[in-house]
Amino acid sequence: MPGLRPLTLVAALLLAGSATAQLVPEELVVESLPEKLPPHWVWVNDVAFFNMSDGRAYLIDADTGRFMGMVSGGYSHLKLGIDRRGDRFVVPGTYYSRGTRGERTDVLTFYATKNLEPGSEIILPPKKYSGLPFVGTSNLTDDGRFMIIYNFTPEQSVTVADLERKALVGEFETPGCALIYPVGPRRFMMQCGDGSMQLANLTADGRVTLGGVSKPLWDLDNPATERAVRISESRWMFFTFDSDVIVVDGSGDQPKVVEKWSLVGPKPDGWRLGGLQPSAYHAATGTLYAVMHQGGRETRKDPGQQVWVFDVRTRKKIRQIDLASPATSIAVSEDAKPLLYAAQFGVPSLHVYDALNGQKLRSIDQLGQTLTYIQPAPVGQ
Amino acid sequence: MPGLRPLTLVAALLLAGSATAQLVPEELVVESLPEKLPPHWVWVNDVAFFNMSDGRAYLIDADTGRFMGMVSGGYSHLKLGIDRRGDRFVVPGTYYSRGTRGERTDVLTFYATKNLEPGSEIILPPKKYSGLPFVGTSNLTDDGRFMIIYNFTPEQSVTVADLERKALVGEFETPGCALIYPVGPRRFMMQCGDGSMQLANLTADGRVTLGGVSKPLWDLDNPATERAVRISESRWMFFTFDSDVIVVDGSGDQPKVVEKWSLVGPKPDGWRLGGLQPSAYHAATGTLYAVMHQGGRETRKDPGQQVWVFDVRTRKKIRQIDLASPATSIAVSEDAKPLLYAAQFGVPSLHVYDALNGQKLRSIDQLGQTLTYIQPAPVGQ
Amino acid sequence: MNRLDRIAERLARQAARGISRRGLLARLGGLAAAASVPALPVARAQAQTPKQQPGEKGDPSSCDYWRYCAIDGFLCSCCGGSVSTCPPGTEPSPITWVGTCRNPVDGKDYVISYNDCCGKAACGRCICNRNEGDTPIYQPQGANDLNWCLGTQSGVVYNCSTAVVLGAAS
Amino acid sequence: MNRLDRIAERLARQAARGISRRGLLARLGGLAAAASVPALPVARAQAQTPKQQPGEKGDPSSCDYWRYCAIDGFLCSCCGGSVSTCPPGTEPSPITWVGTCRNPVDGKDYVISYNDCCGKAACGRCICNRNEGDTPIYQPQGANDLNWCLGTQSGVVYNCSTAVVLGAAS
Repeated sequence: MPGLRPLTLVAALLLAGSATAQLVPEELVVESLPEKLPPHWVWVNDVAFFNMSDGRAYLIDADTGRFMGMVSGGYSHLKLGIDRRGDRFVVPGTYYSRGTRGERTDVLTFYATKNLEPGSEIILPPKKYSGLPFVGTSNLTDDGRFMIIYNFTPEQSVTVADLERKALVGEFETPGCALIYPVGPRRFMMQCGDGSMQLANLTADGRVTLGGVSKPLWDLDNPATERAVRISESRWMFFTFDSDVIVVDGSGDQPKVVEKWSLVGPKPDGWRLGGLQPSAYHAATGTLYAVMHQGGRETRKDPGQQVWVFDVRTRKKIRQIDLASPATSIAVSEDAKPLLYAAQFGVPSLHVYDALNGQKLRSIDQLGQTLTYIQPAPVGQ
Repeated sequence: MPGLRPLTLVAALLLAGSATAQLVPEELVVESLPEKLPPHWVWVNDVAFFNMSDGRAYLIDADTGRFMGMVSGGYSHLKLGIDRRGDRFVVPGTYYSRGTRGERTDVLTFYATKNLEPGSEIILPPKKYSGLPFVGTSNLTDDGRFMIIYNFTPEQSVTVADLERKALVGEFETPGCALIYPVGPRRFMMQCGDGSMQLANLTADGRVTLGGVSKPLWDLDNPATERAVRISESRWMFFTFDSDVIVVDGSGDQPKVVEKWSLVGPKPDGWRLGGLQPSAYHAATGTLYAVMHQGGRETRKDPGQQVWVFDVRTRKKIRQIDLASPATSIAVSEDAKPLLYAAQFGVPSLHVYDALNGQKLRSIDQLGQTLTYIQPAPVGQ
Repeated sequence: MNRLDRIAERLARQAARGISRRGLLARLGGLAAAASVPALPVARAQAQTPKQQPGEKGDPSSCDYWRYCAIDGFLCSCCGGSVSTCPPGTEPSPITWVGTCRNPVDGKDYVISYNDCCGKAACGRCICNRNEGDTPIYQPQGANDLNWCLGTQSGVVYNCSTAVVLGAAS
Repeated sequence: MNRLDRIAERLARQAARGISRRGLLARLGGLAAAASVPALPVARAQAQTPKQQPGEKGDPSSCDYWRYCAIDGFLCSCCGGSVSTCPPGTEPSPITWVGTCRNPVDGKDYVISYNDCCGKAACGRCICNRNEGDTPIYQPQGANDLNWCLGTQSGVVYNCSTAVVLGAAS
């Protein structure tokens, strides 16, 4: 057990008596991590917008504020594909043979949580979406078997990779539709340019076949954005420019709007949802967290300093959290004592709040340059 | 002349009369630059220490403060190898097949000043020195024919590339000696671990043969650093930890100390040379510029806010420039109306001073993250 | 407080300016506009080519400049290019997103093409994000969250963004 | 004022602290010391392994910590490692530079090995540059301006620096 040698030495030292103690030679070792992500650990994506070929994600223990490790993601990497068991994940990244030019290689890299070492790779078609990472730009199927990645070249398609066989399944065209919103073990929805949504199914071996398409689900003058949040196996909550809520269910023959309400009510007084990852959902309690600010439509990506907390069953605002500093991204841990995570693009800090009472617990500073997507540990599987 | 199309349109617009003018469609074009670097243009290296795979160098017109363009340099690229004619340069860089891991490729990339487009490449042995770029970590021969690069693996060697044939000449071992200080058309000196210096000669086709070696030229308790400055074809000025000046000539059978004096005199009062590129030499006037601060030996890399100006013939301090902000790197333009350039590692600004009267002329801000080596345009050839 | 707070402050200030000074301009008609975006020809300019037309005013290196109403990125005007030129050694993206901005000099709306310049790393200067009338990424023709370098030979590496007048919007 | 000014301020503060609080420790005897640097064996640690010995005090995530007298880089203690452990997924450099630092608890000088941890990009946290007794790069055994990741399988990419006690200097 070479890793314990320092402990043994320390014990010997204690026996010798500290008054005459001299420091003893140490052995340099590499840290290891738990097999699975603990509930209050969280991954934070840094696209390094000023130095994009050096994208990375940071792993934080939000209970202690400790920085636990990182992965390098390449140019414009997307969010991590974290298996629901929390023991492994894949990173979709792009590399160039000469850093910022030359031959492009898109690749999915496997990592184990316990050691964060890059493992196997699946080479992808060099078409991966490049831009800010959103919830729908790539997603695992719920069982972790397939990774589905949105491509934009500007032809739109999706790439499917089989994580069990560690092989590419293929690239599949989409009919003018974008992004991936899983709504079942082998099914996902896409958003289309005319405001409709498209269903797609995966065969047992991961090939994509198109399913039903809805009529336009929102007014193109006040459309739903791509900054959505999943609220059940088959349902996603979308938000329009004017902070209307549109819940779409994908379990039927075609995507269907099952709920429509407003975060800001009939008298919004300028209040608006805003940010890059502006909402979070705590499934166990049916609670929605939404980053709010006051401003016109053109501010819909701007940071907010209030988090409005809604009971999604009653559609009522039940609490409000006043953040210590503005946020463009929030997330909530999945456990029964949830933490609220908040970050602002361009500010290298992750802030941790008690999600139930809104109290600020701590900040983790010196986190890169441009934080985007926050991914809490999966819990309960 | 497609590049002139906007001008033609503007002319048409003027004829139409501005009162009723409507903006006209434009054509997107790519900027070009002069064939040769004007005397007051300057390259500034940014190793991007927080995101090192995205190293770059910025080209600044110091007369206007305009940012003229940039080149990407890869991981831990060294200073540019700028041909004395100012019309072309090579960039020694390192790339990994997976950004921060995978297969390493060291490569010399050719650029023309007029378009800053990456051109031909010479693949190098993957052994290039990685660390802060200093004056001696790579150098062109004075005629621009050969590029000589210091390797450290930790075995020490040099790589020679033939820029005329656009081919690698080879890798050549050095006897425990480091860095490259050219002292003639086909000759350079190296600093060795025991304080001696080693001569090396290049054959007509660029192969390295070792020449004479000196006895130790400085006390290892107060050694000359690698932050040196060239003061003639065959002479380099080195500075010790305690700011002694040691001028070494490499024109003879072995390197020889030809001058020894002190920047700080018999009563230094704590004054010390400091920084990463702490001195600059203006050849036409025989003037030395040295960044000075007060502190112990352990501060020899720290920034200074005073530039002491010496006449190297009389060894007298003739002026002092009080910088507006501290500097770790300085350089002086080579022309008859010299500008003093100053930057501090970790501060994204290049400051421009009149080198003759010390007046601050302008600052160029938002320049990356960690500026290191400053390279003024070559003048007069 | 941390090292990038100033960026955030600048972003916030810029956003605040955008809110206070500008009304929301009419959004482009989606796909129709996309169809009108030309694959731009690429030529060479001398650095001294005039970069503004006579019928406009303002500082093209400021995020407030009228053409930037739906831009997101580093201004080429600060990066060795201009509103209508890419920095030396970069490659313009032939396709891109467009916005509609009102020229305060003549009070008219113009369609602006925000072509990215590509093939060198991020310029890092004059970051500017304004979102007047931009669209979600599933309507890419007006979406500024996408990296539009995708259509270039040199790949998707993004250096800076231009703001080229395509024509009057009316 | 610009976005990285704060880094510079921090660097300057750290440098100032180094000047005021510490005398210049005796420099190592060059090549002899280099010969004594072992090729360190690599093993696995649990994150809760004690990271300090009983005979020392101070905060290993602070640049002021006694072991860091000749360090240059990001402190592994802030990066998922510690003074004697590399962050998960990184590879320790088997060779490196050494310094001699005085432990304020026992007043003794110790040889400290500043092994780099490699194979992931720069951690970017707790940057720390102190230069008590370091050497020019042509005397590499004591030189902190070199990237010591060169000896690893994963290549030269630098993540952070440790400060491992090799033994008493006397």
